[in-house]
Amino acid sequence: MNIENKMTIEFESRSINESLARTVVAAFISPLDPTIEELSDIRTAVSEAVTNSIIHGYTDEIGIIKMECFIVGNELSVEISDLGSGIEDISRAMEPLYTSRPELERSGMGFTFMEVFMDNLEVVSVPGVGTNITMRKRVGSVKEMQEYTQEINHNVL
Amino acid sequence: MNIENKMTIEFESRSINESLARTVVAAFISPLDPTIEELSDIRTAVSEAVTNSIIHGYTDEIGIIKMECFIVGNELSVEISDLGSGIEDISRAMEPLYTSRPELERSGMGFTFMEVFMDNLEVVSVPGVGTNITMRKRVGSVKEMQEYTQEINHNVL
Amino acid sequence: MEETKYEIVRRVLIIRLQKDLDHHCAVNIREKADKIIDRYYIKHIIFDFSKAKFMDSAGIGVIMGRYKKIKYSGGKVVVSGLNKSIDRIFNISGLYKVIDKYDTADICLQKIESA
Amino acid sequence: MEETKYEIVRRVLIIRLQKDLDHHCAVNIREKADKIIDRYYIKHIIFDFSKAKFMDSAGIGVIMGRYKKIKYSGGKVVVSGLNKSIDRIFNISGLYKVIDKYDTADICLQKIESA
Ligand SMILES: Nc1ncnc2c1ncn2[C@@H]1O[C@H](COP(=O)(O)OP(=O)(O)O)[C@@H](O)[C@H]1O
Ligand SMILES: Nc1ncnc2c1ncn2[C@@H]1O[C@H](COP(=O)(O)OP(=O)(O)O)[C@@H](O)[C@H]1O
Repeated sequence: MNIENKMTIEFESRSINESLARTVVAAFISPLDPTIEELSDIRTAVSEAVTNSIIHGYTDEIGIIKMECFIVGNELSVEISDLGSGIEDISRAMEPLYTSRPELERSGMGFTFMEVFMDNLEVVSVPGVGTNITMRKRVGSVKEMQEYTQEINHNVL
Repeated sequence: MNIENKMTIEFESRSINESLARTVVAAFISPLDPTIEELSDIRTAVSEAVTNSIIHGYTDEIGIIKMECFIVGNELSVEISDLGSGIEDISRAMEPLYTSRPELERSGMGFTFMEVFMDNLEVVSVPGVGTNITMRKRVGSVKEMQEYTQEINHNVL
Repeated sequence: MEETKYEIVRRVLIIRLQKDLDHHCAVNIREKADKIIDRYYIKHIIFDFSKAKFMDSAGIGVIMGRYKKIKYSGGKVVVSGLNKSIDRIFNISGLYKVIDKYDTADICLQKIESA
Repeated sequence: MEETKYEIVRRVLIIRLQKDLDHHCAVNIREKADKIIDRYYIKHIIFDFSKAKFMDSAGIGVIMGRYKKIKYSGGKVVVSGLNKSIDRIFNISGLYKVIDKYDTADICLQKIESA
């Protein structure tokens, strides 16, 4: 597989755009022929990052959220950024179950899901400036692995 | 209905991104609850404009196509632009069946479809600089009309 | 767009989720559900996911929030119809420690009422 | 992603379109179809849209292109299974002036072979 593609979308920090972001990333990776599980992993991780920009980054104001997607070979990389409040203490923010907004029934599982569902997660944030989340995931890798395993089995038998 | 929203997407002029653009605009207008026909009209018009930027605007090179979408009330406006070759003679280009690339089996119906399927079409193009297509369409208007007609009927009876 | 459906059977509230349970929908569901819970003296809640395709961590908040609201009066939250992805979210987040899952909303109702 | 399917019945080529017939797919279909037409002495072509959801003006090009290719040898292009949107594209573009439409690919085949 030798696909290359890139796109950038900017949208307002309205909760209605959470599903827009998921749909866009799903459409963007469809040439990679992802499994249902990979699609769901990526949609969830993107949903978490975008929701965070809306709730935590911009709180009550409408700001612009930017999502940049790249495909190189069979790897997707997604960068989601806001020019919102930023994060004071990134390592505390990334702890499972930590949330600064329990009154909104946030579960504190957003970063955990991004980590679990993607191969790689990087968080850059400056208080008062904004937050930038970069996530990477190889897509279609499960299928490749299966083919590889089948090959090995074949070789052994 | 009092919805407001906006987004901008930029993507490479690869034919695989024609379906991406259609999916994005469809997802963006879903809060307006469009009819199947309205959805199909808008998807077609967007597909024509994006394909034109790929084939005619950038020909053999990879350039960036920008699509900006706005919802104000129940009106969608979409702006699709490229920094490609531009159009020498816009009125000739907009004639039904005119195409500069018959060798690619282009039918010359792109602009006709944009005009027929949208309420409003504006073309701005400068040779050597690029092309900007703005299309507008009221979404959900058919339903409103039906309700309105029903009301009238009701009043008459 | 399909709206979440609310059904009351005796003192059980069945919430039938449609399509996506994300932060956008969570805000509405939370408000609507809490009104119904207070008004109709709801004891137990069933979240039926058979028409739902997607849930993220906002869904955990909605479910845990309702769980906390009714557990003091001995109520239960049970769920049904989860697809693979949503089931995985439940597993990872540990929701199954306090919430039981059955195949259908009907079975949930039976289990609750026979308990 | 589903690929377009090509089936040859006697000297009729049935092209079963999947999902979208846009410029992206048109390029592949044109190439593949023309190879098959030349190689298997295809006389007639059926475009079956029963699995297709979308077509834009690039589809007109593909269909007219194949029509021009086979009409000199007395061949016909017929289509089946169009949804409302695609039917509208056919109407507006005037394709029905030279192309007949039937409900299914099977009926197309009967009509062609009994003509
Ligand atoms: N884009 C952001 N801008 C500002 N703060 C953020 C952002 N994303 C995350 N945070 C902070 O990190 C915390 C943990 O995030 P997360 O794990 O997603 O849990 P939750 O969203 O449920 O609170 C949030 O409660 C918030 O304080
Ligand atoms: N984005 C663009 N950049 C340059 N030329 C364009 C662009 N869009 C349209 N054109 C010109 O206008 C003509 C008519 O366009 P259209 O009606 O869509 O028909 P077709 O795409 O089938 O040629 C094209 O053949 C091309 O010469």
